[in-house]
Amino acid sequence: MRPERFQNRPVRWWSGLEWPVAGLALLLLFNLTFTPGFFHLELRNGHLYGSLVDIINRGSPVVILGLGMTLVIATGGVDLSVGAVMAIAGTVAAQLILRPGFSFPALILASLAVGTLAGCWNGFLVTWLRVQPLVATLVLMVGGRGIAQLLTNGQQIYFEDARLVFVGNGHLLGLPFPVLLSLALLGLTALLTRRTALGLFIESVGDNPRASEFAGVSTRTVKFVVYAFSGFCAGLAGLIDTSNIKSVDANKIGLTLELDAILAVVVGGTALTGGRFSLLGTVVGALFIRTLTTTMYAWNVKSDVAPVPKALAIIAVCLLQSPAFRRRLAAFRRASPS
Amino acid sequence: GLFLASCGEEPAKTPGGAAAEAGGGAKKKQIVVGFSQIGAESGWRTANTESIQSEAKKRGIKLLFSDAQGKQENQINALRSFIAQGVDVIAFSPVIVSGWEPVLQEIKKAGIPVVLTDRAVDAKDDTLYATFIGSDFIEEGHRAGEWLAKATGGKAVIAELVGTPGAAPAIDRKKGFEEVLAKNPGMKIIKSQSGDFNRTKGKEVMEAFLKSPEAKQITALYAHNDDMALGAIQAIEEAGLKPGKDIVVVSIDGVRGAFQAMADGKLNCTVECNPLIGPQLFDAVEALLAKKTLPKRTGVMESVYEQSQAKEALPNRKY
Amino acid sequence: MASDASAPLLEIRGLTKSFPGVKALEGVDFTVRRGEVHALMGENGAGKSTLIKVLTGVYAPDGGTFRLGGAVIRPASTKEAEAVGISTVYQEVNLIPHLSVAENICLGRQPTRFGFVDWAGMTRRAVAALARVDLRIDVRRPLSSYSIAIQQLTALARALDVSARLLILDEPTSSLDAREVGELFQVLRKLRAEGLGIVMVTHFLDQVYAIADRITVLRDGRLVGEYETAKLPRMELVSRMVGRDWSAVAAAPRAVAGVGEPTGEVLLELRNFGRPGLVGPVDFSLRAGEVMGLAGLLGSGRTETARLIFGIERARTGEMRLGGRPIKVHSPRQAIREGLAFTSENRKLEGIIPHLSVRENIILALQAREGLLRPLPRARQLALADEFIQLLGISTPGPEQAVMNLSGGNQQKVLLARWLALQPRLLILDEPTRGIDVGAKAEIEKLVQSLRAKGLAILFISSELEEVVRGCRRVVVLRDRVQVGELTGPALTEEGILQTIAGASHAP
Amino acid sequence: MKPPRLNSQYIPLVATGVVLAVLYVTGGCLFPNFFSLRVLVNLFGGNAVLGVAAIGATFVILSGGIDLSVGAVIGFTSILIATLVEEHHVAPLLAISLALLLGTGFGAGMGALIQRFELPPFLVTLAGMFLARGLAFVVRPDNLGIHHPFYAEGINHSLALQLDSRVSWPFAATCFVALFLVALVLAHYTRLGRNIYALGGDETSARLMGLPVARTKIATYTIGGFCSALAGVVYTFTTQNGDPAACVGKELEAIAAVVIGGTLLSGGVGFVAGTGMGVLILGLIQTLITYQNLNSWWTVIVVGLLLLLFILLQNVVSALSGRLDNTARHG
Ligand SMILES: Nc1ncnc2c1ncn2[C@@H]1O[C@H](COP(=O)(O)OP(=O)(O)OP(=O)(O)O)[C@@H](O)[C@H]1O
Ligand SMILES: Nc1ncnc2c1ncn2[C@@H]1O[C@H](COP(=O)(O)OP(=O)(O)OP(=O)(O)O)[C@@H](O)[C@H]1O
Ligand SMILES: [Mg+2]
Ligand SMILES: [Mg+2]
Repeated sequence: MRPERFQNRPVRWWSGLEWPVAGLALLLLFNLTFTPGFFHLELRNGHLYGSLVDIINRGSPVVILGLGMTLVIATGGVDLSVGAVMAIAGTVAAQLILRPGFSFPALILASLAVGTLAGCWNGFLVTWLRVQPLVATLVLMVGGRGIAQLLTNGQQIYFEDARLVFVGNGHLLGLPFPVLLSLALLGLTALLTRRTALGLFIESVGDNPRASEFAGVSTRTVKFVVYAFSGFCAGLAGLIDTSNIKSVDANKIGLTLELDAILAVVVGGTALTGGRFSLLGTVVGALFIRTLTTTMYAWNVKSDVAPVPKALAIIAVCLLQSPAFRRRLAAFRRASPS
Repeated sequence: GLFLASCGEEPAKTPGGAAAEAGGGAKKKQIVVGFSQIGAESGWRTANTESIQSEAKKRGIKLLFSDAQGKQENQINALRSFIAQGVDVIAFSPVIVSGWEPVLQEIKKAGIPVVLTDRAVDAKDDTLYATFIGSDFIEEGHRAGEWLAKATGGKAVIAELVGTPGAAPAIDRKKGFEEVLAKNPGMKIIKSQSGDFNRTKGKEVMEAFLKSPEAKQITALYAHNDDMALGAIQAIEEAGLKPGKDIVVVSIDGVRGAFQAMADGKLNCTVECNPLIGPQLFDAVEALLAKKTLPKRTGVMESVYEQSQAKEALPNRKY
Repeated sequence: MASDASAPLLEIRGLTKSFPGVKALEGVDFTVRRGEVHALMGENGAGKSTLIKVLTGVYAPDGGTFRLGGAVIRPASTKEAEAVGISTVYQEVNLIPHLSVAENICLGRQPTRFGFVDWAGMTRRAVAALARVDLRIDVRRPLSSYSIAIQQLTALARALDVSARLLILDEPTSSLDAREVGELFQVLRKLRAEGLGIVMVTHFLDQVYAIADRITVLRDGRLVGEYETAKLPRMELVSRMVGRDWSAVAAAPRAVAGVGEPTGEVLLELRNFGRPGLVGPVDFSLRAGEVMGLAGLLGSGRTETARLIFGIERARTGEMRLGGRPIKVHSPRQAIREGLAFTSENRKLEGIIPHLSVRENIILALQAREGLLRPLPRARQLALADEFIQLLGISTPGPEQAVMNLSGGNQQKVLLARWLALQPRLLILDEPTRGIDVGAKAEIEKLVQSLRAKGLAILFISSELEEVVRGCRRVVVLRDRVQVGELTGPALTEEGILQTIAGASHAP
Repeated sequence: MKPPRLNSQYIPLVATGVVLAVLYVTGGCLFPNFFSLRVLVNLFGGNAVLGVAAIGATFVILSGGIDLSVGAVIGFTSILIATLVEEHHVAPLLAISLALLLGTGFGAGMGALIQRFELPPFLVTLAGMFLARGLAFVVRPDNLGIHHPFYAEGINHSLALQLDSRVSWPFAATCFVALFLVALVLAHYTRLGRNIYALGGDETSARLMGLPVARTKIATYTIGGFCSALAGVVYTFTTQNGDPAACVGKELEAIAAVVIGGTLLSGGVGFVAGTGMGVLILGLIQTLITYQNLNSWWTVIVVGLLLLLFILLQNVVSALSGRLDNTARHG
């Protein structure tokens, strides 16, 4: 057969990004025209201040969770436990900071380690015990908050330690620190997946686990690593959220954030069935979801009905991305003039 | 019928007597109470649970405690299993106000008296329960409103952080507060949004308020609970304003964090909502078993705290 | 032919279909008559499967018309195609593995009683349907508990279970052995006599000449011509298919025959090797620079033997030595590190990574061996991909095309490339030529020989005895999951193998 | 072939049954009056909402999909019925029919999106969950008791079966059992049911086999939507109440019940009967925990661990049965 045109273009980091970006742009355009002051930026106390900053700042935990979630989803799994893991990691940090004489770096390491450990537990269930990911992570989602409460004995903990408060509230180079953290994590993840063979292995395992196994890819290791990494991300997000409100409340922190993270991944163009993934897509997806929320605050949409526009926007973006939808649209356009 | 409250030091013996009177011949029978709690969703709730559990232990009452994790279905199932276990009294804090008639009727059929705590139920037939012990959320809203009216001389542009949509405290605290506003034309709410009773959302929503074009007008903040107020205070600080001065902050609950914030001058007032109802609850239980009739409604000891009282009260706060 | 020329059963005119980047079919005409077996031939990627899928409503055509029995049809789904009397068995087995054999045969048209599925009736009907293809198995067991061959026969039984006018078989014999092919043809002849039109896609020339009445040849998505089998010599057919003079390609096969004793050292030794309940014991050894065949009927345990060696399944008895060293292989990963390579017979499930590109599929095993932290530089990846696309003649728009968009045969070549890129010591090929066209088959045979010449040890599993005899110096024969003989030298003929399989005490 | 052996596919189902029995007997040995009629009735009555929802989820999961909108649809249905009956004085039966119709249509809509535009079910039903929950709050932001005589007397007295002087079998439990029986027939004795299995087994193959894939897929989500709405109706029966925030997270419980019942989340394998037992197992676990008087955070941890234990047990049993199967075939 003679190819009509050569598809010799490798999959680049930006491919598939056009639709999520279009969705985000559309939303921003809406705000530009209808929401006064949405794009207003100013320098207050030496750092940037405005709705846009809020979006990237408050979006950081979702970006961070989303990066871990992207890899998990790319292997054909899902991690429902991230919200609960945030609670555990946050609790550990808050408890340690109140303990006099505990060194701060050790504290950070400890809470990240706890998150990673929780991820390892998920990975253990999924790989060694072959529990389906949805169920395996459901276990920790259900039980995780219980563990966090066990640690705090059900109490809320408040703290004022400047170093810990900085993690979620500080500014560097005029930007909120969480934003810098999520950028750093994006860089790290990209490096980890694209500068090593991990990305290839993740995609192949997600696409066809048996064939990958036969080709010598250790599917267990790959899956274990992504769950552990997702746990690490959840730990980091938990740290940020805890620090952000200078307290930990095991019941509320990260509640339903796992859904936002999954949405971010999907809106970003990574298929839930596994295989190809896009990190930048996830970032765009997270920003999209966050912009939506901020828009609704700005419009004073009551939070109980806020899910309605959110649902509609998500369906719209996913329709735009769906090849089937575009096919049908094209067919419709072709049919209508005649 | 609350005479037992005065027994202070030696509560453990008296109830034994009361139970013995009630049970006639069965002298050694331990009182068994089934209590279904809403959940452990906040520090306030934990303090509430803790108060009930420790009081039961103190009085030698066997407490069957069940946690509904915020779900009415779970709570109904728990109540049913209390019937099956044949407890002497059933007490519970209903998750929501309506939807209790069928199960309360079952309990009534089984001849077990019911004590409601913390939240009331909406039942046409008020013989379905013996008494309700708890705060009056509307009254709390009133008090917050009245304090604010007094503090600002009846002139305030208010941002409101509402509780979880549909929850009784959120509905009633809004209602009580608005009743006060109706009497004070100088006070109006210009921003109102749910912060879901938690700090993160409280902070987030306040951030959004402060970025709206009307932000400059806001002079006061009314939060349906302390957690949201504490989150919002951070947002106010980050916007370069002084909470407690540029924006007057009033909230409800009276948790320790709120007292700390008042001591720091960032929060102006908190209306107490007292979770420590254990003693009152078991007084009522014992009275019921002694076949005494109770008033349908028993209030809880509560007050309003301002900055001036904060430093002094702080060390005594249990929750 | 002449008898029934008046009214063709199926008439396709000007069929066109393209995929992103590929014109799969361009203005193809195709005619099938009543009571004939019509072979559809062409190289890998010529468009045979696509033609069938368009005809049966799986893909929508870009242009062209279909007439069935004179009436214009435009099936939009397999169901609609079936309703007008077109029944199909697709190239890859397309059934539901978890459901029982009976359900797989009757799904969508179960016998019902008062509107409810009649399970007993269904079992009876399935048994009857399978009897038509001479298969007697427990139809209540899940399909997945049976071999690919049985699954394919089940698919055929399903296709025959409706009153079809036109039966389409896309490579129905690729996983059948000689006896089963014979039986299948028996069935087909009977159906032909009943007036059915039968379209058969196959790469086996013998089979074409054994059963087909007419042949249509496609090349590069275009029609080359329609011929009567009797009037088209084999060489002619092959030249039409490959579009060049056949003699150049045909030179390959016999080249193997004259090879002498392999001089390499013994690489693989199996002693009493097996796993009770699965396969074995088997005993044989394989030298570097030698091609050894593994022959037997379907289900005789050839695939299992290969899987034991490669560590997919763990051996329980006996020992395996590699390069003189005793070794226990417990995973494919380890096997690869030891220099082993294995192409599975199940391309769809165990071979391709469908959404990844040709390049990524080719380098995957190599990268896995190199490890996580030593990614192959992009230039090296591309060089490898280009090299193998060239070497194996993989027909693809480029190295970045997703493998799932390649035709079946080209996917097989990509898999071969994956393993060759490893430069293994021992290469296990399980049905490497299944679904590959003559030209490519010859290429692969040639390649096997050149790899052998470079000192590779090759274990060659194939259901085509001719191929085994032609390419191997020694053949181990399995029957009922145990080794029953080993043939070399003059004894190594198709007849010899068949006799050993049949149980004549001819083998040492 | 000759002697009818236990088909390996049924082994997970048997395992589920064994665990159910063990749990029940354990409870009886540990606690007095656990074997009472009341506990048994409570088990069915108290889990009727979950049961109805889980049966819907079974079909969706069998088809290889997932439905996250269950809890939200229950909330929407209940508040819709309550508002219609109490505030607009619509006849209860009419309100219930309307709610069922809306829920079924909602399911069909999601199915159509999933099918026609090839969107992932996880995503569409997640959006469905947001939508239904939001709409529930639009209908009415707070809960509302239903005091109509149809509920107060009809459902709770006339339609309940008096078993003895103190215990009666609630109508909600009757709904659960009836739906269960219908679902059994639907899954195993209708073409639609078998097509759902085929769809979950391998969609491409199902299409090539000429099965009506599109119709089946939409039908599956329609069944799911109907069951969710019916669960909402049953919810109003058990509580005489409508609540827009009702049953948050019920979908996860339903999925857990389905999985415990031996249905594979990947689709194509499973049993309605297993789901029925899974629901009872979840109910028993909850009852046992209440009886055991555990602290709240322990409750969630224990539920998590039990869920895990259960899945593992099933994996072990299936693995063992698989081996059994192999030896049976070859040996
Ligand atoms: N879904 C698809 N998307 C893109 N390209 C496709 C698709 N299906 C087939 N093709 C391309 O169309 C061409 C014809 O493929 P087809 O499967 O019809 O070949 P074939 O004749 O059946 O070959 P084989 O003998 O190898 O099975 C090939 O180049 C293939 O890559
Ligand atoms: N006649 C049969 N009845 C039941 N199961 C069978 C039968 N033949 C094969 N199997 C099963 O099919 C599986 C695959 O065996 P397979 O037929 O692939 O072996 P093989 O010797 O490699 O044959 P081939 O490679 O030609 O397919 C085995 O697990 C076996 O249990
Ligand atoms: Mg083909
Ligand atoms: Mg084989």
